[in-house]
Amino acid sequence: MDAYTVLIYFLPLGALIAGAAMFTGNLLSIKTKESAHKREAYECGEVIIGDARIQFKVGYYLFALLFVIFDVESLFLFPVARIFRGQVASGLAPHLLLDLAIFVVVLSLGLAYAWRKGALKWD
Amino acid sequence: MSLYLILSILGALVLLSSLGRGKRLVVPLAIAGLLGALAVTGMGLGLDHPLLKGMAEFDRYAVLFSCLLLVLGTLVVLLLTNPNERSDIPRVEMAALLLFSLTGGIMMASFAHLVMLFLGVEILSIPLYILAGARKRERAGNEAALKYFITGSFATGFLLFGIALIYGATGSFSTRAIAAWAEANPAVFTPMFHLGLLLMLVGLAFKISAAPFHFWAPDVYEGSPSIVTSFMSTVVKVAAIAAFYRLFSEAFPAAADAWSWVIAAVAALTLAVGNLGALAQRSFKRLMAYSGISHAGFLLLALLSVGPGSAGALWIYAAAYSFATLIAFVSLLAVEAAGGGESLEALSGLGRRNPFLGVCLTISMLSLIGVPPLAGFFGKLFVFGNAVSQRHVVLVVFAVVMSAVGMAYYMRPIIQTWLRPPAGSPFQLSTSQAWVLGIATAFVVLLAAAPVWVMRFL
Amino acid sequence: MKNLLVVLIPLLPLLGFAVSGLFGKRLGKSATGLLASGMVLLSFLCAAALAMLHFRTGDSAIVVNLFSWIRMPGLSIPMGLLVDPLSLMMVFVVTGIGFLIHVYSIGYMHDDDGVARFFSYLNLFTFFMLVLVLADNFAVLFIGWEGVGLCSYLLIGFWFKNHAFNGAAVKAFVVNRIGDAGFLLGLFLMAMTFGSLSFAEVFSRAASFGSGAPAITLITLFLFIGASGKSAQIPLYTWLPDAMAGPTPVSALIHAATMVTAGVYLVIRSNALYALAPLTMAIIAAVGLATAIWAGLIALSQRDIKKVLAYSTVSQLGFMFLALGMGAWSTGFFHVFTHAFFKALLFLGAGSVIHALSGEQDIRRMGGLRKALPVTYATMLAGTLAIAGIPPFAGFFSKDEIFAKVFEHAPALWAIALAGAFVTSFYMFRLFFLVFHGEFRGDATAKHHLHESPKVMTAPLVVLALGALGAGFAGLPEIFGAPHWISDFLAPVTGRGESHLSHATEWMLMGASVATGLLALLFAWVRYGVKGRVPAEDASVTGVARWSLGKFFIDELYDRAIVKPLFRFSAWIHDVLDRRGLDGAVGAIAGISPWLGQQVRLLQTGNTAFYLFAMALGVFLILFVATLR
Amino acid sequence: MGPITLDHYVFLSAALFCLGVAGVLIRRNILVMFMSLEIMLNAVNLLLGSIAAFRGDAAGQVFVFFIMLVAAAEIAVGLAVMVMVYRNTGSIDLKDLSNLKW
Repeated sequence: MDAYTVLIYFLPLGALIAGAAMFTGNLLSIKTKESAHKREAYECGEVIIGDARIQFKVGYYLFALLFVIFDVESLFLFPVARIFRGQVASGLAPHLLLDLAIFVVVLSLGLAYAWRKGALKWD
Repeated sequence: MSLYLILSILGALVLLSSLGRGKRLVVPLAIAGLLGALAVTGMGLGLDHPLLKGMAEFDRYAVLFSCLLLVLGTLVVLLLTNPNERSDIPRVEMAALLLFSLTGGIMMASFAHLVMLFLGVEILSIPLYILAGARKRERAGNEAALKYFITGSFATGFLLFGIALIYGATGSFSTRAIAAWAEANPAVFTPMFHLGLLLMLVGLAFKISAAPFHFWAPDVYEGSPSIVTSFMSTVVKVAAIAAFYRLFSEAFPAAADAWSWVIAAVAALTLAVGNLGALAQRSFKRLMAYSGISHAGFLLLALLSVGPGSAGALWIYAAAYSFATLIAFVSLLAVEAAGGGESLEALSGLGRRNPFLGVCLTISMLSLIGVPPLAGFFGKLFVFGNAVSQRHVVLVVFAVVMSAVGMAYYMRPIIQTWLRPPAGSPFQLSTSQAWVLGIATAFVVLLAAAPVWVMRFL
Repeated sequence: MKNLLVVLIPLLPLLGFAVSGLFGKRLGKSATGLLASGMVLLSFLCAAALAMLHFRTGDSAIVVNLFSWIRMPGLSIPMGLLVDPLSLMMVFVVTGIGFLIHVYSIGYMHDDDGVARFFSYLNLFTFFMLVLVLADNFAVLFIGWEGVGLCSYLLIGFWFKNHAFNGAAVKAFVVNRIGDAGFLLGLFLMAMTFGSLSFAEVFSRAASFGSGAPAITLITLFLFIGASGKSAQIPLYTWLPDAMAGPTPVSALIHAATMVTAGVYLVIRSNALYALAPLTMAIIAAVGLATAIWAGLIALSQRDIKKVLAYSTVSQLGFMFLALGMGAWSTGFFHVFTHAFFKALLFLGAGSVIHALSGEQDIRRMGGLRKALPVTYATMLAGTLAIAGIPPFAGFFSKDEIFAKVFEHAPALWAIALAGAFVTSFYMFRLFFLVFHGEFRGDATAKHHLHESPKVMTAPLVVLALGALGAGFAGLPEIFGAPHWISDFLAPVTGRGESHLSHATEWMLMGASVATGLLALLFAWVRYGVKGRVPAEDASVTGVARWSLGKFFIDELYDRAIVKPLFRFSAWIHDVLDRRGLDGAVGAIAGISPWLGQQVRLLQTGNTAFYLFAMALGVFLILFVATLR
Repeated sequence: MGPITLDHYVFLSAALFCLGVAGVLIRRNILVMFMSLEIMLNAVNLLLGSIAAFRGDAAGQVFVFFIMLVAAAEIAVGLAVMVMVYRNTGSIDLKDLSNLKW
């Protein structure tokens, strides 16, 4: 039995279990009329306060955007980590460190720019 | 030190200097830097040296196109110093963004590896998405930026998928390795290779605004500030066609059967759409957008006839087109600054309001028509000549007829300039505008002497 | 010395253009006019000096290479000027008649604001025309070719000041550019076939191809497409009548005497190629004859004095091409030469009439002007007699020579051409009698205003009238025993055409064509001179009721059997075929392209979703077709 | 059923790519369109990654890094543009932005 055959068994089985759960729930539960309360989001029984769809401050997006970019930049550190041991063994560690330093400096220049432009101020 | 480094450091310097004092010196600094870069490139330093472990190569083709891009970029940055220029982004930042974009363009002219092509395309485009919307509070600018962004990213998606498929088929991103693979397997192009080739073609066709991937161009050109539009219609188009030609002549010459028919069809459609569309325009800016589309069609003809001399023909055509187009946009900027709008009527009596501008604009339009002995004529001569020698006679006949249609709309600015009563009082050009006009016009006139030199250099 | 003179010929008008363009405002109206005319006169004198210095000794050509223009492997094009008998004659026509028209314009444009601009354009035109005729290779010729086109558009649009740039002008551009496209393709093919564009090299290399070689036939056909665009031949003639919107001196200079003959010049210049392409020659003859008849028929019913002359120009150009189609190069040129005189004269005379009537161009509002405009009357008479081919006026000799050549090659065509000559003579005398005889038909204020034009305008008329009278003697028929001066002079370029007709036949042909001209004169005289008919009546059917038997029975018979049907036919051609048919068909690209442009424009909906969809559709189509292949 | 081959990955990523294209074409909400664009790019990433894995060649995987990085920068600009548009027009529906035309 290879990987796909399992899938064929699982699909109907999964559907059956989920369907059965909903069906028994429907049998057992108490029926109430439609009401505003019933259509509310379920927050563990607490009465909800306000709408879930609120506007965020635009500053939030700025933070998010900056975070995403700098976060993704760090991707480039992974390949370096992968070859680090080999480079050190062949005595190229200083070169590598220098390259990394330049990379980080460029990144921090970007951050400094954003900072000076006031992108990091919350209000 | 490579051109990439010079330009990106220059861009970063300009950007960071916007934080400190002495902003006034920044743009002159950028121009000086660009001229230095031009000198370095023009002297052929670093010629034929593989860069970045062979991912890029400054061969003669790359040097020639880089010089063209640098000159065009310098002229556009020079225009930025015009005191009347209005935008919501500080001028210094605009200059930095233009420099970054230019770096991308030069990468596109010199890549030898598809990663560099992709990075070039993106570095070229991303600053432009910002610049297109430089006037933040104008809805037209917003719309232009958003349209450019969405259609541009969509096209990038196709380009990337194409690259991935080519990689899957050939196992490499290097143009040489791809060409070697295609040569070694001439008969059995796998569907993967074929599909990848065509998708890459689509992605690049978008960048040069070839039909049916041209729809963004008129809207984006119209909505962006004119100075940004001048950059888009010159530097971006030259970079895109340079990359297009470089890719197809270096990586896929052996697969010509698989793509030449597509280029032929796209070129014909582009010629029709560009020329006919321009005929119906009332705004000079939109007219130039359609003119850009139509010239993309002519440029594709050069691509169709890859062979000895075709790269030179492409360069001459691209240079002739972009200098003439730059003149048109400077005229537009000057007229806008003098209180006119973007309509053709705003050019009325320009010849009497500012004779120098009128003469330059007329020369530019005549060159775009292809009147000898201006540069545009030689562009057409060589491009058509090459295409005829490659037996694309029907397409050339069609192109010639379409350039006949082109005459009808390029004459309209000339008629407005000389035969209509002035739309306003005489006005002065700003110093930078006068310089840019003078230099660009000199190129349009003097490039007539260049063909020999270019052909010999390549 | 000689080289300097050659260079000066085109350079002087260019200088005039620069000066009057830059300083015209400061110089004032009359000074600009004098300067512009003076420059053209000077270049005429240079040409004359050159002729004295050089051509008396019997040498054939001077070549001046200014600089090397394009130099690349396989093709090098010098910027060269060539003076040989053919180009020298053309220079004389361009500068001589051009000078007279410049002088005339001083008076004609006197009240216009844009005088300086006007003269600078005229001088620029003269420069390009001289470049065209002096070129020593096809590329330089093409510069002049495009340049005169450009100036022609600038001058047509001269009075379009406040009108939108309309569809008709777009049409004129596109129609002309179809011709130019043909020319350009011809050039490409030529460069590919012969590896050169210089006249001497192309012609000598062509000789080795032999008669009827497909490459040569194709090249000559393409060049002829170019020629028929510039010289307004079927089917590309429709732009010329529209071009009459420009000032009248422009119509005289560009659209009658010089630019429109550039196509004829091109064919004569390339006679070495055409002689090798019998098929093309046959096509040229057919197109020329058809145009001659066709345009003549349309001219019959025109009411605008300049439109009549415009169609008559198209028709005369047709006769020239007919001659070229017979291989009679010098004959074709002879007609170019005489036509330049009398057609410039007719246009300038018309201009004088229009000037007198303050801009009125409708011949129905003219009449009886001979008393008010005596000089114009007399000179117009000379012009009309010349174009009608009445001896001893210039048109007689050149037309007779064409007819003799046609008769020699194809008697059937001769008969048709003779009918064309009849039509020519008739519509010209119709115009003449309607304008100058009878009673004045305009209103009282116009009548009060009538005046002869100033001397500066009438003097060129008189000179041109002398030309229209005497130019023909430059090419006397062989039977008169005198030397055929034009044919002898051009012999180094065109070769010498031999006539095989007997003297009796020649006398007969001459008699026939004179009789035809006179007969048409007579009919026109009876109809418009004696009976005083006005075109409006002809068109109305009620006129039939007033016919009565017994008055002029023959006249009525002629009227019913020939004239009426002819007029109807003419009106029909004009309305149905010309306006809707041919014009529509030629304008297939021209007319349809604005419409297509509109469609392309509307496709740009502004909706990004549609743009994305179009892109995706494009990708899909490309991939779909790729799988089919 | 045999082992999972490269072809399976190619088809999977092609399907993903088509889904992304379809999303861009169908949806009018700019934000959702951005997401669809990301799906297209991720399809490419998947393809490159799997090709690299099957060929034992790191180049494809490094390319993925570049794509991710550039995509992040690109989408950051895109979101900024969107915020700018929203501030001016109060809408992120593409239909509302069709004033530039003809």
